[in-house]
Amino acid sequence: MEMNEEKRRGQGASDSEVLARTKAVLGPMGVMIHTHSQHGDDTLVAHAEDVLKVMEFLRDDKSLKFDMMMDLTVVDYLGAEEVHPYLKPMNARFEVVYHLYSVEKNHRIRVKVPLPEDSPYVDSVTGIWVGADWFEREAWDLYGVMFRGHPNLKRILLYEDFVGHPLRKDYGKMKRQPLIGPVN
Amino acid sequence: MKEENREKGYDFHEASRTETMTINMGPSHPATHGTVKFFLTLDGETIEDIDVEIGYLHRAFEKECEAQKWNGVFPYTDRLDYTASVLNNVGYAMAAEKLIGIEVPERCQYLRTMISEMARMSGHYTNVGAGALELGALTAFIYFIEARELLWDLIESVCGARLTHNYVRIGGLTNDLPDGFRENVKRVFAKNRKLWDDFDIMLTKNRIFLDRMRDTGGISQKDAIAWGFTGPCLRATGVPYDVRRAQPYLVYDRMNFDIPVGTTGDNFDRYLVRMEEIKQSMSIVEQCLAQMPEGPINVDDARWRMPSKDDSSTRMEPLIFHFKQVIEGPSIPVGEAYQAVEGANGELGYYLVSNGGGKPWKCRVRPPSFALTSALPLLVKGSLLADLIPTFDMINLIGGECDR
Amino acid sequence: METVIALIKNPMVIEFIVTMVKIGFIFGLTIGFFAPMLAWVERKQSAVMQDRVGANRAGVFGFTVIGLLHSLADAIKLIFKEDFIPRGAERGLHTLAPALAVIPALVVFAVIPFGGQYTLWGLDVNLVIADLDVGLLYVFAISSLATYGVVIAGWSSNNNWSLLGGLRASAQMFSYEVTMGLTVIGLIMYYQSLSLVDIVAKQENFWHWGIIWHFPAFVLFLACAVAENKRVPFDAPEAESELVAGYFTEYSGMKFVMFWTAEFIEMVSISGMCVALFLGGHHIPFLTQKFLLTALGDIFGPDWGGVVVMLIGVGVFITKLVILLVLQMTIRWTMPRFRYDQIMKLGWKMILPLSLCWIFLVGVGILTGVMPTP
Amino acid sequence: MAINIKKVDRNVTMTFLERMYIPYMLHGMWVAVRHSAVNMLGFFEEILAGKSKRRVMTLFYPEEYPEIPPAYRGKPVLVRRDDGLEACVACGLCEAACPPSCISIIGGERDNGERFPVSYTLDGTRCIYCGFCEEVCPKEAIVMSDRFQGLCEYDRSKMIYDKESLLVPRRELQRRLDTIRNKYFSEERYR
Repeated sequence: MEMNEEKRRGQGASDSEVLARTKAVLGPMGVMIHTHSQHGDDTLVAHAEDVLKVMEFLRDDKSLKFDMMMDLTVVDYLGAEEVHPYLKPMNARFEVVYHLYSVEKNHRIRVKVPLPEDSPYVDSVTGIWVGADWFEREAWDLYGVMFRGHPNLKRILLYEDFVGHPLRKDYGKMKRQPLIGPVN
Repeated sequence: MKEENREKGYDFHEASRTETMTINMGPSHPATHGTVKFFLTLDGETIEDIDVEIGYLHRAFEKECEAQKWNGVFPYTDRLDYTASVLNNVGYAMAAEKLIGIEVPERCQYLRTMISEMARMSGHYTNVGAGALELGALTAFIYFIEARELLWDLIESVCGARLTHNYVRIGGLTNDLPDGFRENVKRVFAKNRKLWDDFDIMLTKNRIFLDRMRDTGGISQKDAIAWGFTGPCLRATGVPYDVRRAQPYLVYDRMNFDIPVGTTGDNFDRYLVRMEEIKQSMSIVEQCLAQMPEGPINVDDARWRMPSKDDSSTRMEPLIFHFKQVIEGPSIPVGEAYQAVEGANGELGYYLVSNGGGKPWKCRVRPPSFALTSALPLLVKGSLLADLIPTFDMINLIGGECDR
Repeated sequence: METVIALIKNPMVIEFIVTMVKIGFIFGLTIGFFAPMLAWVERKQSAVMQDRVGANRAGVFGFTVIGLLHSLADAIKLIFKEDFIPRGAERGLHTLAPALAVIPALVVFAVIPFGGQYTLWGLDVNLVIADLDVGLLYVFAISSLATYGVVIAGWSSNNNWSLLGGLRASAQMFSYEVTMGLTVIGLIMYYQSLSLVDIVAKQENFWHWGIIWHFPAFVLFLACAVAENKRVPFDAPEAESELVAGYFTEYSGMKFVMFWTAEFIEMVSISGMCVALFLGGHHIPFLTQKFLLTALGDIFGPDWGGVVVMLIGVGVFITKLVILLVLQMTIRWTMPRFRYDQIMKLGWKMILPLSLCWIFLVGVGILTGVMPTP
Repeated sequence: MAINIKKVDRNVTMTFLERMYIPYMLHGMWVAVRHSAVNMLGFFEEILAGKSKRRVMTLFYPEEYPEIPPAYRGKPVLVRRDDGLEACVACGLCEAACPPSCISIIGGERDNGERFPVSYTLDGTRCIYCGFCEEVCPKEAIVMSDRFQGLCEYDRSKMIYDKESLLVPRRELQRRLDTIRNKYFSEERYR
């Protein structure tokens, strides 16, 4: 059993090195709110305004080289703010979660950006990773998080005349949409 | 010459200007064997612009999971990549176990590895067979469908269903191997290897197939990484990234297999990589069967699994716990975890967030074909309409997985 | 009663009756026998090749006759299917197109000899409907008419996909007629005649069969013929994966059947041409007509002997036909499809130059006497 | 335990034979012809020596019945005990565990105090045959039989199964009950 324990801790390069590197550089810039390494996933929480700065650093830094954005999603913490300590003080409700991976260095990082309820805006990272285009459109479509600077931010999974953003916690599971007839 | 014409006011360019034709391809077009719609602007036969529209098979997977208990999510994960359902089950189960921090016993790890590789074979059979079908090689397609049928009968004898396997649970599996399974595997794999050779003879060296597949839908390594390519399409460009090798999980680090890697990243490389992976998966399944130890298939800790029927039908506490477990669902500790598994199309990631209740707070699937399809315009713009078909096949968009 | 007998004796009427019988035989052979049979062969052969059983359910009182009745069931079903003309389609042209596709395929048979010349009861019978001395030119002229049917079908169905299919089909058929013509010129120089009847007559000796000395031309001719008929691997016009079903997407019921039978009949006519040009028509490899007539003459008597030899000749012709059909069917099920521009490139840049070189070689061969002309 | 990388042969420079279409097309056609020859032989052998010799993999479905593995999850049915009553005690666990929630039970008590389901409806139109009901049932009362025929009807209301249409005597389900007992009960395997 213990061999697996160590294996899961040491996923890829020694992660403390990844977090240490990010803390060393980003710390003084006052960008980071919190970092943790739960279950072996290194996580970095950053302010919404500095997303582009953090992401460019993570991609261009020689020892990190996060050249692939694996996944981008949004978590709605309405009613579960106590899951993360830093959410309550910032009265943040949404949290945009980026999962990055470095093909060369074979290590991962999760960057989280808490967003308040009334102004869920964050800069789009399509400039850094082209693949983020559709992920951001899906985040807008299902959660209603706006990405400034996105080439064409429109719904991707749902039809254009869908009202509301279904994956928000206040969107009831049994909620019905108004029926839309054929256009012509 | 041009000046005189211009003085006379005659502009050849204007006279010979052709208009583009816009065509709707899909959502129920024979080539889009998932439900996806291409809005094509054609100049004659060359594709000037293509707008991919997905979402026709969106069944609100995440919203459904948030209303289900942790164990009730498994039938929904079956229906993501329905050509290789167990891979999704294994991915979700491992993400949940990572969130809890438990490790399943040895035999269960071997069983999960084996059934994942069988599901990967089924996924590749469907994809490569459909790729050959779209190019007209009907007999080759039927050979791979026959191989898949035999494989599905094997999976059915283990999981209980051919397509929606629903075989894995948090902390273990539903049942163990049926008896006579090893002989069946030997018989079926012998036949499948013969069918693999037939398919290979008919297509791999056939110049018509080569001309159609080669130098179409290519992508460079840099672009592939930028667009988030993973799986066979990324390995076709030469990047040897495979989650089983980069970050081994289950017992892949005890297996002895190769990762096929292409060179230029066009359709023919993707085809060859998938064909080679079928053979590698077969050898992994055989190695698993050989090294599989005896022992329990479920984790020993009673909190995370259904108590054994002996206890719950004889002693009081397990029965009460059984009722609590079924009605409220296992209460998984607060936290978040991301676990990546090598799916049939690429890295299949599960990001689970729990706030301590019996229901997942957030159950996000990282769909590999989502990123691949977003790059389709880059692969196809400027090429012929007929090249869109093999490119779209080799990207292997599975409607269920991409639209969730 | 006497006028009727007088009428029959009159040579014009006999000639008319004999031609009608021949036309009836050809019609019966192609539409009556081969079209349904080929539909059955396509199902059964593809099934057996793909480890399955194929058609075996349609049956009368439990007799399924290994699936033969499926073609009958198809015909009946398609007769009663709704004959749908899409909105905004050109009604007139939409119904005209299938006819334009079927007629050329049928009419090509007029020139193909399916047997030899025999004198039965003082009546000399020549088993070809029209013994034209420009047979080959007639064949190419007629087969180029089929292109009209396809283009009109594509354009008139008011559907983007069928328009694309129609354009592709016309370009392909047009360019492969040119190459088909060129591949056959070598034979014409070899047999010094355009009439198919003469060509077949000259192939009585096995060593003068077209395939012996003109094997490359045979292969090229077959490739062009398959392309002309838009069968796999040249079926870009009706590539179901790309263009839904090409030019006959909007056709249903009997009009669809006409396109379908046009394809089968064209397959049969191509094989008939191949047999006549390259495989020695009704001749059996090492048995000359004279030997057959004398041998069977004394068994059955001169006239009946002639009839038996005629039947054997027609039988041999049909077996060679079937062999070529099965070959085309096997190609149909094993080959992937060319891309449209590759078909064009193959036609113009590969088969055309090859056939030109072959013509040159045949010319050199005949002049230097290396190639013995019959 | 090496996981090494294997370069895939791209066959960039085609040999002359490959550049000429014909040779490898014939090789492909030979594969298809070989399959058809073997299958035709299989047909004749089948006439002579019976079904086992048939090479083709198709099963003549209505006439021949596919052999169903023990783990197969078919139509969920209620077990009728030997004394004619249903084994179910209306505890409602299957109702709670069913993902598409297609089971609805109204429980009641017999005069001898034994609980039983007054009405047990299973909505066949929503059931996804996932086998959760069988897994959670403490009394082995609901079981996934190996029936796969007659599951769909032309009229939805016929697919709402009530208690009577679900009950199946225990004898017919013995094979499945043994598999479950083997699956969940066996002490050493499950511990």
